[in-house]
Amino acid sequence: APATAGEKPFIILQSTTSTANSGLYDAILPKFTERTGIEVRVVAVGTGQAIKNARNGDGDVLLVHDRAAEERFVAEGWGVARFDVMYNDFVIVGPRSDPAGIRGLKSASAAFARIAEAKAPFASRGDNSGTHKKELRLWKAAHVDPIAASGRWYRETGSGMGATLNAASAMNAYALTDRGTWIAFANRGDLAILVEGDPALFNPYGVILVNPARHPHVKRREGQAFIDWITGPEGQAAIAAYRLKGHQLFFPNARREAKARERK
Amino acid sequence: MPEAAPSLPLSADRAGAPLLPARIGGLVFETAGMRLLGPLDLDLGPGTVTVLMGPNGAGKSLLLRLLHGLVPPTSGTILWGGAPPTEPVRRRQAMVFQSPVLLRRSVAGNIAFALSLRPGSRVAHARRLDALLDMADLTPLAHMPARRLSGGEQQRLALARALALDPEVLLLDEPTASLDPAATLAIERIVRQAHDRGTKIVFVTHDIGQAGRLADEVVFLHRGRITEHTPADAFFDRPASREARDYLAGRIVL
Amino acid sequence: MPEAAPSLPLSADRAGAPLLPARIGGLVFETAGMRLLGPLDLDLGPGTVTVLMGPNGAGKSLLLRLLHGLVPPTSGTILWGGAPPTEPVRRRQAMVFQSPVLLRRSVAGNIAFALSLRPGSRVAHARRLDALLDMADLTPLAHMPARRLSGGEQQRLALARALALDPEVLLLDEPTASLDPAATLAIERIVRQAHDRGTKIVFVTHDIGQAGRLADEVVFLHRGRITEHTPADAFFDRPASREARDYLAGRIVL
Amino acid sequence: MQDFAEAFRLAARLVLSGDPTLMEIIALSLRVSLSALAIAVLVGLPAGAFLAIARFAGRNALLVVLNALMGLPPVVLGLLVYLALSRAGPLGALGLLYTPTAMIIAQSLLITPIIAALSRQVIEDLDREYGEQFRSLCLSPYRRIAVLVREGRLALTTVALAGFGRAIAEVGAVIIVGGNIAHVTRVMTTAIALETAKGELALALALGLVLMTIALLVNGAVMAIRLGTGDERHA
Amino acid sequence: MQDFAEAFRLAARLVLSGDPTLMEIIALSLRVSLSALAIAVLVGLPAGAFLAIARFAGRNALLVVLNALMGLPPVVLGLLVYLALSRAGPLGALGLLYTPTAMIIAQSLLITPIIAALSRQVIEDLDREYGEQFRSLCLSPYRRIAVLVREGRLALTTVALAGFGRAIAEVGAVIIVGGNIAHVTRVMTTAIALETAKGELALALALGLVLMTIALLVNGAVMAIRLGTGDERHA
Ligand SMILES: Nc1ncnc2c1ncn2[C@@H]1O[C@H](COP(=O)(O)OP(=O)(O)OP(=O)(O)O)[C@@H](O)[C@H]1O
Ligand SMILES: Nc1ncnc2c1ncn2[C@@H]1O[C@H](COP(=O)(O)OP(=O)(O)OP(=O)(O)O)[C@@H](O)[C@H]1O
Ligand SMILES: [Mg+2]
Ligand SMILES: [Mg+2]
Repeated sequence: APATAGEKPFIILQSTTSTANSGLYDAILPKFTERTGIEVRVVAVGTGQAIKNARNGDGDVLLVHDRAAEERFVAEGWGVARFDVMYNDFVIVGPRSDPAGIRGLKSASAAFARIAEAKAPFASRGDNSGTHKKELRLWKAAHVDPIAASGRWYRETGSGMGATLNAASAMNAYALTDRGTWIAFANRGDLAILVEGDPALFNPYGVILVNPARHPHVKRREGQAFIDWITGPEGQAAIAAYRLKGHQLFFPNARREAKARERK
Repeated sequence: MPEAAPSLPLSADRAGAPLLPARIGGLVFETAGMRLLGPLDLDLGPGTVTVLMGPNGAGKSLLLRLLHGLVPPTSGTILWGGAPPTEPVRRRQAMVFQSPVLLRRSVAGNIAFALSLRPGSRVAHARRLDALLDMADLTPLAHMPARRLSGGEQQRLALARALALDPEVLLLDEPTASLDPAATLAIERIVRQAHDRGTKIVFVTHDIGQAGRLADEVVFLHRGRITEHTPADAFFDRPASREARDYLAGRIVL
Repeated sequence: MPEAAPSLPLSADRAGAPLLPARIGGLVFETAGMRLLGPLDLDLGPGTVTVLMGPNGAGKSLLLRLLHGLVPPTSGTILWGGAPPTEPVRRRQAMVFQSPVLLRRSVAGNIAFALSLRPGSRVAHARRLDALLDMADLTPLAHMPARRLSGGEQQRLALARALALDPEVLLLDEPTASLDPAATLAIERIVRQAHDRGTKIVFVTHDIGQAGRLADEVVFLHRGRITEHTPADAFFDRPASREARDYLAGRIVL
Repeated sequence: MQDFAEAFRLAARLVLSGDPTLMEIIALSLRVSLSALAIAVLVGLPAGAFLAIARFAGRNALLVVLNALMGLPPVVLGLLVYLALSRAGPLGALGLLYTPTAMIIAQSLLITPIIAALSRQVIEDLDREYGEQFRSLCLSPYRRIAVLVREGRLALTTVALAGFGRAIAEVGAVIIVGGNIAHVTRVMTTAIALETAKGELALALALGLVLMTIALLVNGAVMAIRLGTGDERHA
Repeated sequence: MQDFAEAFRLAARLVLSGDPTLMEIIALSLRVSLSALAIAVLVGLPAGAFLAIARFAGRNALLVVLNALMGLPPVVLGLLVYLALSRAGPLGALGLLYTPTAMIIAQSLLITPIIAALSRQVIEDLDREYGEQFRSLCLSPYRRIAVLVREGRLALTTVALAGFGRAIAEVGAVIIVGGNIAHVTRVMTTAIALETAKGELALALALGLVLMTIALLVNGAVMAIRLGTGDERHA
């Protein structure tokens, strides 16, 4: 349904907790609203839930970080097209005492192998989120089956990034986290970044307009305006300019052309 | 309590087929395999005050509740002018329970509540409320929380509430048990007046003097059975059943 | 109810300073700015049955509750053998309330509960339980849920429970109001027996005949004040106060 | 430990600063939970009263279901409401998802069984005392319920306060159907969940303190009304 | 809509398959919530009973606090317990965080006020009827409470069921102090939250159905006991 008369036009953005909790949206969305008069209502949930919500038509735009799932979303006709927006990276955090001795390793999978070897506590999100899927790929590369150790040193928290970090902090466990959440995260306890910079830790975000052909009420014009803005010079500059505690969290990487086929 | 209780203004005209005589046939009440009442046959005619007597636990209160349709009989029939005591019949009766159940409101509020269940204008109800309070000698206590009243005051309030319903049949379960002698006599007068205006009275009491003053006929109940049903004079002079004789003499009724 | 109530085996020996005489001085009870009782002076001596009479709402139940220490007086003193009615005193008294408050247990369970509050072996308690059930003529109903009893049966149970406490002072608030004539006489006998064994009795009743049978002395209460406190013979023959005369004659007491 | 101290300081600062965002969140929390409570009382109380006085086949089974519904997890209820209100769902066309209305719906559904089950017990206990008297008076079921509710008002207020507590503390359902959208559907509990996820534990606790203060004020107001009307007098 | 149908199919399949992980989760849910309930009843019921019969300065204020505590958000309580049990916290040395014990602690703390507040009301209403009789009998406060609890057992069972419902449905506190760790502290509600976050709504609903079935069984068992002991007889 179109926005009722008198109400400010708005769109619903289905997105992830990692982006929302980092404060990025608070910083950049007012600029978009100021330019277009369109308010953006962010629903921050797990990537899986965000995609499910978008499939149900409960959002106009989807902005998540699970490339394979995003492309499937578009391929199945739920989304119009996927555009790169930005990326950040994952880091491996762990106790400063580093019982598994991974500090400074260049390879994330090598670090994982050592953690497994040392049977050092590791807090996994265990929630099929983008971060969790990335983590599972790293275990695979390290030739470790962590599930076999589930409930022992391998702890699947089945929770969001923040909750998982809270758990890691309280248990002095290792964890994989996106840098944005980490920098914004206040309850670090004894944890610190131990491994970073491996290209395998690259974490791209994509933005997709929910397909109005499937969900006629989707606000195509406003949604597209948002995608145009965030992938355009102004949005990209805003992303680049966002700093938290002195760190740049997200790196814009939009290209102008669509990555996926558009469907009628 | 005023020496001569004022006669109460009646509310609407009474309507419907007469409730009397009431015919009770083969009445039995059992619970958990125990027979508490019956088998029992009884006719209640109009124009008489029927006093129900009998030892503790004989089933007097239970019989009143059955007559009023509050509990269904296990077997047998109760017919008021041909109809069983379902709502249309019960609405034309009022019962004063052995222990008063008062609402958590003021004294006046309790009577007003009963009045509100009957047709009538606001003004008529207000007038009737005053008359009833006066009758029960509760006017000075009108605004007291009803549950704070003394035992006797509560009993008077329960009676006033029943009269507020302007019933054609009044079932009274030991309504003066906690009353002082003057209040007892006043209540007896009020009951007599109601009777004179055509209200059928069924009155349970252990007070032999009171029974003598009020009763036209006595039904004597013992262990759930009627041992006699006789005109009052006969009953008090020469009771037919040994049970009633023992009862009147203050002897244990076996 | 057995013609001659069996005398109850007593539990432990009585101990402590005597509770009597009780001296009440300048007693006043007010609530919400209303004076319900007093000012009132009264001495209760040992060895007498004191009957408390007075119209409904005079304050009889309230006075009993004050004597028993259930409500604190607004002013004045109540001293039982020199001590106010706090727990040590109250524990040596028992009160039967105007409307019985029974536990949701069996008849026997209610008495057993009271017995459990007093010292004594299991066997002694069991024996006493049987005697009390017999005394109150409740043996056949021992396993009935107490709250299902008839009005009179409940009253008898409440009295049996009070006697289970083996009190030195027994405060009875219209304990026979719902009893049949035989039960009433039986209860009077039991009360007399308790008195003969040294229990101080304070008995509230509206039954003038009963008062005559039981009373050694009568305290007449009217509007919260004592209008007379006289030996029974004197009271019934020639009551000193107009209030008592009116009361006895069944006239409204103004 | 320092978290506790900081939480108190933060809470005081938040409240004293009169931060407009916080005020907005508090206002929405109260609006949602009090509306849900009102609906739950309007529906649950008569339903509970009806169950208290009615006797019919299957009543015991229904009572079991009702009592069990007190254990309905908010997340599950949130999901059910989500599926109903989702664009893909039967009521999607109403566009209610991610609005305060959706949150009110979810919370009412959540606490109605609680109000109904507890009122049922309160009123059934009362009806044991009044039942025969009321049948003697031939009260209509409607009138009978109204009177019983009035007689039991003290206990029923406590029941309502239990429902309010459940609603104001609830996060699982409102976060699913409300979406915790800033300035639109963010309430105290979802804000607390968000700050917790951010690791801002002191801030989360501070918000919790503010929430408890609100709950205290609401309960205090109810107590003041009770005492003021002298309701205890008639008890 | 298809989610509903699928949820039912999934729920049936899950239960029938006797999936060991599911059984483990169900067992832990019951263990945690029933333990918490037992503790809450052991503490909350006597506390409520005490408040019902005691009269002291500040009692009304205490009642307001108690009623308000029914609105304590589980997340806040979870945080408090987390901070206490965390390695850095005062009780960190016990190593209880992320264990079922921690979850039991959190849930007991959560429902104790509910049990206490509702019992207080039930018992106070009863005491209005019995109070003077009990004072006449010089019952010790302990005995008086014991008898009142026995007299009010029907209503108090409903109170306990409300507490059980709150506990079994609760997710906010247990997920923080338990961590929803697979095979260690994962219970039904945290599993439901997880599947929801994954977007596995049908599975989440299926788990919800299983949870409601458990709640029904528990409530049914309680009802059967009530009817069996003929408790209604004495009412
Ligand atoms: N629901 C019940 N279950 C079992 N017994 C019952 C039930 N109701 C009543 N009774 C028993 O039935 C008998 C008759 O009770 P009822 O109240 O009618 O006596 P009553 O004649 O009114 O006695 P009273 O003069 O003492 O008032 C009593 O013995 C009582 O214990
Ligand atoms: N808490 C209270 N608040 C106000 N009035 C009260 C309160 N308690 C008792 N009363 C009033 O005090 C008066 C005395 O009551 P009490 O119960 O002592 O009378 P009583 O002499 O026992 O009468 P009865 O013969 O009817 O039992 C009554 O008029 C009653 O309404
Ligand atoms: Mg009777
Ligand atoms: Mg009295």
